[in-house]
Amino acid sequence: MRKHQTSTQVRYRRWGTAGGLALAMTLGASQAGAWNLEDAAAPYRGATIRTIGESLPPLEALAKLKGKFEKMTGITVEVEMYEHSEAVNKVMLDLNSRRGRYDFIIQPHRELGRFVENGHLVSIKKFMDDPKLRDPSFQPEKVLYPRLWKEISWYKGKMYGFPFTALNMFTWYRKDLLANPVEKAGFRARYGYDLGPPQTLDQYRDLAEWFTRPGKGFYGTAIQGKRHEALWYEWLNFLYAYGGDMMKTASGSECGPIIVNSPEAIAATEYYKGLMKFSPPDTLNYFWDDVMALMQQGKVFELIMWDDATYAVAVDRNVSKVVGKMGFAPTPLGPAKKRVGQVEGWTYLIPKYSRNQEAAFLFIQWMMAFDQQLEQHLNGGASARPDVYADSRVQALPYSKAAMESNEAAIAKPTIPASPQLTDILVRELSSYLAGSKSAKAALDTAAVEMHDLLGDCAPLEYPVP
Amino acid sequence: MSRAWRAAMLAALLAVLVVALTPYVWIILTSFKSRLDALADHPVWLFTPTFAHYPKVFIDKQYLPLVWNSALVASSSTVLSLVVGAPAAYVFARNDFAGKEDLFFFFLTTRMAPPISVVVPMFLLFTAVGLTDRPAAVIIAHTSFNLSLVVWMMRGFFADIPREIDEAALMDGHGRLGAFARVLLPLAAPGLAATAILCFILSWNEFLYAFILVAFESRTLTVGIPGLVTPHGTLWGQVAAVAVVATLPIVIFTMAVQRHLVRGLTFGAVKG
Amino acid sequence: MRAGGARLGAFVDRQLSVLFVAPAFVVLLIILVGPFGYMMWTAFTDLSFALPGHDGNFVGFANFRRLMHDSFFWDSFFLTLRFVVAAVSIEFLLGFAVALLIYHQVTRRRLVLTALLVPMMLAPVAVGLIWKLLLQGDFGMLTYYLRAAGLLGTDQAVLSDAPLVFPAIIAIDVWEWTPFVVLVLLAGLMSLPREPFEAAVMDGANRYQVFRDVTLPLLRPIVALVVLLRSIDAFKEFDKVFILTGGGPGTTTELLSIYTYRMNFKDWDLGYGAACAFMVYLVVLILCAVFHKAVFWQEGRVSAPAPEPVAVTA
Amino acid sequence: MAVAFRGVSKVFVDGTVALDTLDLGFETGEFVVLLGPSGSGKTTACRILAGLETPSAGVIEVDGRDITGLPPRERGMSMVFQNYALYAHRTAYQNIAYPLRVRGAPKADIDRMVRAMAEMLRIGDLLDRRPRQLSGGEAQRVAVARALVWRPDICLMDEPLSNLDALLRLNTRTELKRLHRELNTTFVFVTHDQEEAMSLGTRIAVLRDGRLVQFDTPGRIYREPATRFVAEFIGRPAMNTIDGVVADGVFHAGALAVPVPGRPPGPLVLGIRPEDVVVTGADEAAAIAVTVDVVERIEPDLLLFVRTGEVALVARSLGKTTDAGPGDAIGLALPPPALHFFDAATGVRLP
Repeated sequence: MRKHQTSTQVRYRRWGTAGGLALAMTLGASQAGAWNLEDAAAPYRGATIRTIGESLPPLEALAKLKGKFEKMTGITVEVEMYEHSEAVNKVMLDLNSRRGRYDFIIQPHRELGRFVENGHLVSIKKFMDDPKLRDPSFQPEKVLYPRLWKEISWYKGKMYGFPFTALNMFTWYRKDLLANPVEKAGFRARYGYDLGPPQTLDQYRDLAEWFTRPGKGFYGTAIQGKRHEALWYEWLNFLYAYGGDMMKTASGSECGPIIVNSPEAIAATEYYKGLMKFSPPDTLNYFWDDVMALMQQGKVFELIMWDDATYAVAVDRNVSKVVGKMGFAPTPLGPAKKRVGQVEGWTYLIPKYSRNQEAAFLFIQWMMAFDQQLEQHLNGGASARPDVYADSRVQALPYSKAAMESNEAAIAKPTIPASPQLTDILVRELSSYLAGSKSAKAALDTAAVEMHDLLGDCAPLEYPVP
Repeated sequence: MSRAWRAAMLAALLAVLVVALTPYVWIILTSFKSRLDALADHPVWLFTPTFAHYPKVFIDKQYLPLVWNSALVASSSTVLSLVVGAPAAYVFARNDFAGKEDLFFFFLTTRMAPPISVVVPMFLLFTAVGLTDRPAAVIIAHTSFNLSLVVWMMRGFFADIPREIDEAALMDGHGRLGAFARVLLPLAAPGLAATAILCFILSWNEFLYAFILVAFESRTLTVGIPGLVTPHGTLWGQVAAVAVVATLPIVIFTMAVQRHLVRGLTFGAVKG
Repeated sequence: MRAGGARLGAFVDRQLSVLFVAPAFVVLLIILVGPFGYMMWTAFTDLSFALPGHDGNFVGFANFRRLMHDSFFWDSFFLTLRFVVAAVSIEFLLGFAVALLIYHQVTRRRLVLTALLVPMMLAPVAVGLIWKLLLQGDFGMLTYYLRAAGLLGTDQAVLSDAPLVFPAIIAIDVWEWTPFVVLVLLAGLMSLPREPFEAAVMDGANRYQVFRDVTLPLLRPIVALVVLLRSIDAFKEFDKVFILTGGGPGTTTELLSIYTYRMNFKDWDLGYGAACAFMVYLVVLILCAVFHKAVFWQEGRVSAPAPEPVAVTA
Repeated sequence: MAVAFRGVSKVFVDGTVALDTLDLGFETGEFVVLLGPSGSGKTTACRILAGLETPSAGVIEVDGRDITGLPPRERGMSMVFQNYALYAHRTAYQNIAYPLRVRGAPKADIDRMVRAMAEMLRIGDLLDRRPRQLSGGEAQRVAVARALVWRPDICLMDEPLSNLDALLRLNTRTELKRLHRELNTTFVFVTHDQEEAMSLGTRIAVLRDGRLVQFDTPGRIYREPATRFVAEFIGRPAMNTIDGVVADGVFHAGALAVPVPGRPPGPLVLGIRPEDVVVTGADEAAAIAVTVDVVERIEPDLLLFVRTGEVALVARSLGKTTDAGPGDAIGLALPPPALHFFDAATGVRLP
């Protein structure tokens, strides 16, 4: 039987009585100033906590920062870095075998449903309520983007962690080309309006068309058309811009009517495929890695790309030819006429089977503090703290404004247990559509039916398939 | 054979070699290219080499221990497969017993099991007995698929050694075990070498079992490769560096026992 | 019967066959009855790591019924069959040709062979990445030369063009595994006795006839061996195709292994994944059993003289 | 050291009966030859003695001790194989030294014994070679050296000469005899060649269809073959055996009539060795008139293949000459003391 033990049960065992808890809370509230990490960590001195995450700059930054924490607390932190899906698979196996290798895990938030519904996680509320552990100066409800935190680290109204990265996608474009007078004149003549950053999807397409010059090996855009999650992520931007969604729900942890085959979704998908004309020939073999390389090589005008990849294009001269030439903006407005972004992120979580949950919590809490968040962000992270974006060093980054705007407009995506399966279905169908083997409607209808089969009654088809 | 015919054959062979080797040469070159050179839109054959990728991946990213892990796993599973498999192959070659062919076929079927489905149950069972995360887990897993190869190949080698050799060894004062270990095995050495290479290659390069069953600190080089494919770009230089280093031991090993490889595979060269 | 120390030795000698086969048998049995048996059991349950409440309850043949109507599974199935047949037959024909080339090109045989084996020595994961690099549509070296040679349109890229992808992964498999076929066939060629060839030449056979009537029949067991080994492995092909295409575009390269991978490692629908795997295993097993009985073992019997009668007729 | 087969049978898994209750015993120092055609069970008997096969029934005794269950290494026997079974990966020296090494002889002794044995077999200069560099005869000597170097009680040889050419075979035969005399080891020698058997054996065991037919010295086997089979198997050319019927003290076979006084009437097989047949003139009264078919002159031998009616005979005259040619009529005499008689049904020798 997999039932999740409530967090308080564990707590009682630790503190003995409910009275002890109440007392501790009172003390915590009244003596806020007295808390310090060294004392809080004293009981766990000598412990080793292990984590796992995707091999990316923010995790590398964490691995560099942890030394400070280790020195202060005497707790050793081990970090395992894997490729995206490897990191997920390792955790799935660890949790399902209940062996507790990892004391805390850093996982894509879409896995939350699987973890929570199968009872693998501990709600961090009990640590937050524990004055011995909780740093009173850490007020997540105040310092984090509330919506991002709720979507990335909460499930069905319970908190399970904090965002490790709050990722988003926005528009990348070559602002240097926009300033070129020849381009300006030509564009004006052809489209009847001034050349400028893409504000709407129509402009986005016009720009893509205008700058597509295969003879020179230069293309308007590049879509991430490989049969890979990247395709789905990219497509979501257009889906949202058209006012579509996968399901009609208020939050990711809910199940609701399936609207993935709505007219808006079909239109968005057709628009999306329309961009293929302005993409390099190999576009159906691209995922984030490849379009990134294209931009670095200066071979493409605009992309919709990840904020945490921006650094390597906009700042790092070792790998990018276009440093200083890049402009950034939120995704263009579509027929829905409202700013959209997507909630995506990796989140800190604490497995039930961890034997060092308290120490893990202390480390996570420490990592969420401003100094660490800033450091991590500057090293290629994507913090969920608005105050980090307000820092002057962050403001100096060319893409900070676009990232902030996108974060504020972020739309939740499913985190229910079946959500990775939903993704998989859509990736396959979208890929089939892009490859030309079926129409957008047929592909989305197939996806809708399969999603319904998977989710059952909680997800009726809003647009029935004959 | 006419001169033209000979030249044509030589040309064909050369073409085959070029096709076989060019991708590898390219990856060697890539391991010394800067990212901009690696991603240039014209193939770059001449460039200023950078030696940054090797230290970056093996020192900074600490991939060096992975070479040792790979070596440990591959050599242990090879030795284990041979130790367990060669005696069985000998019996299959020498003895007749009811159901022998069926048992032999049973040995082979284990190779047909799809690893993608076997690996999760294997993980759970190994976890239950506390084997997971230890190199032993993946060594056992690799042994399971190499064993059938050993039994299959070594049976042929033993069958080609005349039976009288066993008997001569018995008459010379060995027990059957001694005859096998001291006389038959040395005679089958070329076959053992050939089999060992194939086992080693398979184990060294294997990904799935090695990834699922082994802990981060003892993961093998092959498991480390996908970690270099990041949303921030595939680190081609580092991937290439790892690929080059990963093939080195195998190439060296193969060269070392090259002489035996073909001879060993000739299923009959040991007759003396 | 006799005193102590020798007793163990005597026991070892008497039970040698059992002692020799037992460890291998036990190891394989553990692997089979353990993980493999577990997998087979799973195929009859609803075990899922993703969905709550699917804790491995017995569901009878439900997974198999679902399988029967799963068009994606069957598409993958026939795609895999096509892949195996195409890849293995090309590897075999090409491998045979190259083996003959090397066989007749007497000098430096060893050097040539070692060089030729390089593709086989690379990890399949690395092979996938190398070919991704070569075939990349913008900066791929091979793409560049294919376009320069006019074999590929400037608006085309091998791995993005649905009709090209499947042949491409076959070609890459051929690149990777033909060396293995060459190696084994060359070994076979070198082990053949001279006499039948000389006899055939004396009988007036030309080169082609010698090949058809002598070489091929003599090599039959080895040919069978290499075809069988390659087929089994081709059926399990995963690493490089997954890295190269992920099964796409669409489902054009979704081999069974990739499909099963999705079931197991994306959906974590282990019960259904196990049913798929079980099906695959069954098919491979039947094919191999038929093949084994039909070709390989018959030959083995003939080439290895039955031992016991020999002793009688001395 | 007395060796005894007691009721030894061997039935193979496929049902072939290789040995059928073999009883055979011999003493130390003998040169015993197991002789028989293919399938007679001689090799099986040898291998059972060596311990390479387990009998299906019966026991092997050495000096009265049952050794049936002993592994080969504990039997004090060595063996020379038909194809020599040299270890291809070792030099001749290492091959010869091997049984000593396995048996834990001190290094110095090994070297001395190997060299002595190599000297005895005249292969002292071949010791560094590997088996593939040796000729058939040389390899054979190495195999023999390996079998004898550690002075086993019994040395078994399974058709060791059959892969050698004729001359080498003759030389090796003499060599083996010399070795046997010098070493005083018991030799058990398996062959299908009666000439080898006759020249080598102190005693010959003739086997047929898994049964022992006769076990005796070469002389007695030649002079008093126990059965018609032995009579025909031993001696070249083979003994003349004629199926006929006795009536009134005379043996009749077609046109042939031989007086056999005292023989009871009925079917009988009459045998006579070719050299016992006396050639006379055609006109002599007592002679049997025959026609010459073929004359073979293998100096100093002379073989006359003759016939009378349906009956064919071979006569062998040593050192004599004759003018007779094909088609000539000559006379033969069959001296009564030289006649052998066998039961027509069982083939057993009759007194």
